[in-house]
Amino acid sequence: MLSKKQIAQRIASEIKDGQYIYLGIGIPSLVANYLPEQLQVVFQSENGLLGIGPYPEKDNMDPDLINASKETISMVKGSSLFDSAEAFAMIRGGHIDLSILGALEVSENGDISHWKISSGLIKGVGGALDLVASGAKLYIAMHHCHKDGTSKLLKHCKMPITGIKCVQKIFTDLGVFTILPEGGFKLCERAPGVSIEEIKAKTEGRLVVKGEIKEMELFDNE
Amino acid sequence: MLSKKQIAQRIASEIKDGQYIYLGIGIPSLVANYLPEQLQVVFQSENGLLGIGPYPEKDNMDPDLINASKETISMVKGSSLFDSAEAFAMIRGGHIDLSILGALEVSENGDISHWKISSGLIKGVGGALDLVASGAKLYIAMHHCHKDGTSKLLKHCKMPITGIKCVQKIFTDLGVFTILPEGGFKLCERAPGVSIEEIKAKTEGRLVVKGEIKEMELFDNE
Amino acid sequence: MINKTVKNGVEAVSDIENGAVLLVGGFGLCGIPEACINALLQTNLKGLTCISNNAGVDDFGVGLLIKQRMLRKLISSYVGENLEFEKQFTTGSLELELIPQGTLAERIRAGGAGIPAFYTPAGIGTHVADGKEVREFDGRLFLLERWIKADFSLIKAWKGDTAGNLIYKGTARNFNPLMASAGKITIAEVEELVPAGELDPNQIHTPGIYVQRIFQGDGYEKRIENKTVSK
Amino acid sequence: MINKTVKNGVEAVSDIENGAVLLVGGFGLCGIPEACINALLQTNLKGLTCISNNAGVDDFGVGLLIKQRMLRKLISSYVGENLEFEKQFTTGSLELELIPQGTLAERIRAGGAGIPAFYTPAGIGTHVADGKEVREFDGRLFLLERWIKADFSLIKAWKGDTAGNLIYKGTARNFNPLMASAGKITIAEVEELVPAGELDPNQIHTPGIYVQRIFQGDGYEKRIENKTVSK
Repeated sequence: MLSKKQIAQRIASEIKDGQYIYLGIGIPSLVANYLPEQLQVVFQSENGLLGIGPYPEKDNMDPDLINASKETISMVKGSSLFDSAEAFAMIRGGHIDLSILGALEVSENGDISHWKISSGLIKGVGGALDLVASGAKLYIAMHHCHKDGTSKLLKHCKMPITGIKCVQKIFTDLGVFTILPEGGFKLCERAPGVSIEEIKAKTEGRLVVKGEIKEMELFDNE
Repeated sequence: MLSKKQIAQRIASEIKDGQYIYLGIGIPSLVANYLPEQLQVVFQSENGLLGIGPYPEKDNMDPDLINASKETISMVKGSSLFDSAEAFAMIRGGHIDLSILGALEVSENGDISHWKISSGLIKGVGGALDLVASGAKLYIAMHHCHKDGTSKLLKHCKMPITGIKCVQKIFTDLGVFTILPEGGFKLCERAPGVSIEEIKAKTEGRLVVKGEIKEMELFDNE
Repeated sequence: MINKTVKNGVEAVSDIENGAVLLVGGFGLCGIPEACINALLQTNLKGLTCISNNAGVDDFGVGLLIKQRMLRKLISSYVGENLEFEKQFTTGSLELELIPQGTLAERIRAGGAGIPAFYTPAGIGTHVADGKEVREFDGRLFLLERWIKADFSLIKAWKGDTAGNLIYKGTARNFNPLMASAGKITIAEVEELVPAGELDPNQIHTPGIYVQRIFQGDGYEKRIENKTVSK
Repeated sequence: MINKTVKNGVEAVSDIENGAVLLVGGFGLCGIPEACINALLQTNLKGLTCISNNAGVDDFGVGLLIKQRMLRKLISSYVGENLEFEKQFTTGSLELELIPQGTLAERIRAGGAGIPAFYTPAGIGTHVADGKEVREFDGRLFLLERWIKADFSLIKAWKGDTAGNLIYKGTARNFNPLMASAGKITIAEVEELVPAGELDPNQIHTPGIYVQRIFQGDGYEKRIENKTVSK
């Protein structure tokens, strides 16, 4: 089973040179830490920044420069700033090459649910609905199961849906999966030491296992 | 009968302090020359400028600073520059207080026709359709009749229409007219020396004359 | 140039009436109109509708208007940081409408730009689509969304001039320029107000035509929600 | 940062194919991509569709592409300054589609912003409305208009950096930023190309994400259509 850090590491190895990328909060936000140095990619923040840099030094925190999680950040060389309409024009218009988001549930036809719910109240939709509907490539990073052990890879989402048929690839602590055009989770790789049987047992939706499924290799780029 | 210059002068006396104004080509463009100095108004250019200044000095012509007639211009203190989508967001969104345009024909219900036609070809629509449809106050400055003597104030427009029910006031060489809600040109003022009979004879659409129609006063603000 | 200057926030908001619809700029606590919010707190206004991407926190930003029970309705994309909101919401004294952030931004932009409605893919297949027209273009499904306009827009910029031209800084720009265009009366507060002519026309983010009132605020707290630093 | 630099106009346009749809920036002769147009003239391309606010004049700007009979169709708001166009139009070798300028701008902006269609009041009651859906919102009538996208956008900016960020000057901005966002491949030519990091992020008009190729042009003529001076 992978740690959150290792899920992020595994996703990082999928990133291609020259991509514009949106990272959601949680595991996705860790991906930036594991990119090979020679890769030139740009991270977008939906509140109006292309080119998110690292967190600032303590003395350089600027209240006028935050990311979508309301954290103080910095810019990189070649950053640009814009308003919220432009930020989502970029997203909706398909200019972002890859979005990496967390999820509460994914269905076997690629639907996704990730409402932010607290004490029974939906407290927000944020920018996720725009992102998942944009047609950009969408990767999901999440634990394979809820804390109570029930699967998050389902036949149908049980919670309210945030996007339909939008997921291309899922990275969990157990393995890597793609969504088949006809529906179903195709197992591509399994985490070191995780058996196909365990994955089968923990996947509620249709799992497709074809040929040999190799254990993933993890490169530590930290 | 008024000269073009005098039509422009008459319109200038209608301008109010604090207005954002669009001036079309021809007689409307002359209006800027006759504004009382104390008036603070701003002229918009649809190609991306608020705050059109006078033509530049000969040595200050900038090919990157033109108006919608492709003439070199200057800016004033407090000017701002923007792109074409923003320029028409401003127009369509009703942020311009007053548009003053020329016209080929106006109908008694406030329709207007002013396609740019040359040798039988419609050569352009430009920004006029957006302007007349914006809901902004629309004044028309034009000669009362075509060169062949036929009226331009009609029951129905004969040429293709560029906007419907959009005209509030018409300033011609013969007088000033408003469009009545129920249709019809209401004569408000007549040009010095022009008789009501002459205006009647030269207006094809329904002319409404009520009470005493005074001769207009012209103040030379040049 | 037309002079839009007013003395301060109190004068700027003085004609806002009970039940008014307000657009309030900012993302989280970044780029919020602190001075206008403080001026509103000095009034007895009730029943306001506030359209703002977030609800602030309990003791700052739009949260202060909620705490003083001035709002009847909140239209936002995310209100997770505000706890007081939850109390009023569950007792039914405060209504909430959640809108996807990009749709919220585009609807406000449409309000300013005279576009009464447009189609967007965001929300297709979700409860956001309930009751809305769905239409296919080029083989994909889209939702019809309407423009948003307001009686007043309260926005915050970095620099402004007396003609109402505005320049924002960093990610404090966010919803402010769109909201500037969608208010019947737009009130802009700035950290530095200069005479018309001192800002480079080429660098202006919000042209003055969208701003009816402008003033220089003071004592900006600019609270940071999550202080994060590199180790 | 991602480096978008190419050598020159010839390299930038080298993969444009016959029949391609091009968005070409500029208003009149102001802010037009002179270097890309010159590079196109060195090709044998045919059957291009050119979407540009104007058609240039007979011997400059888009007019040169018309003169060399490279265009099959022109989509513009006004083509009054071009006489050669008239000749080809009347013999049927060049098609023309006229679009109200504001609608043209908004349709291109929509193409870049992922808005497949929107409603506008422009053209209601005129022949522009022929065949288009008319719909009432809030008691007024509006037309449905579709997005515009292109295979390539050819745009011109004042300054740019290697990451594709652009700053325009004066009214040479016009259609360029919208077109930058609506091209599958956007080629930007600039008067001055600087390394990423030298432009102030707060002053960038077109974020680099919209630009796939950038180069510094040379020998800009910047012809003035109507020289007007104060007496």
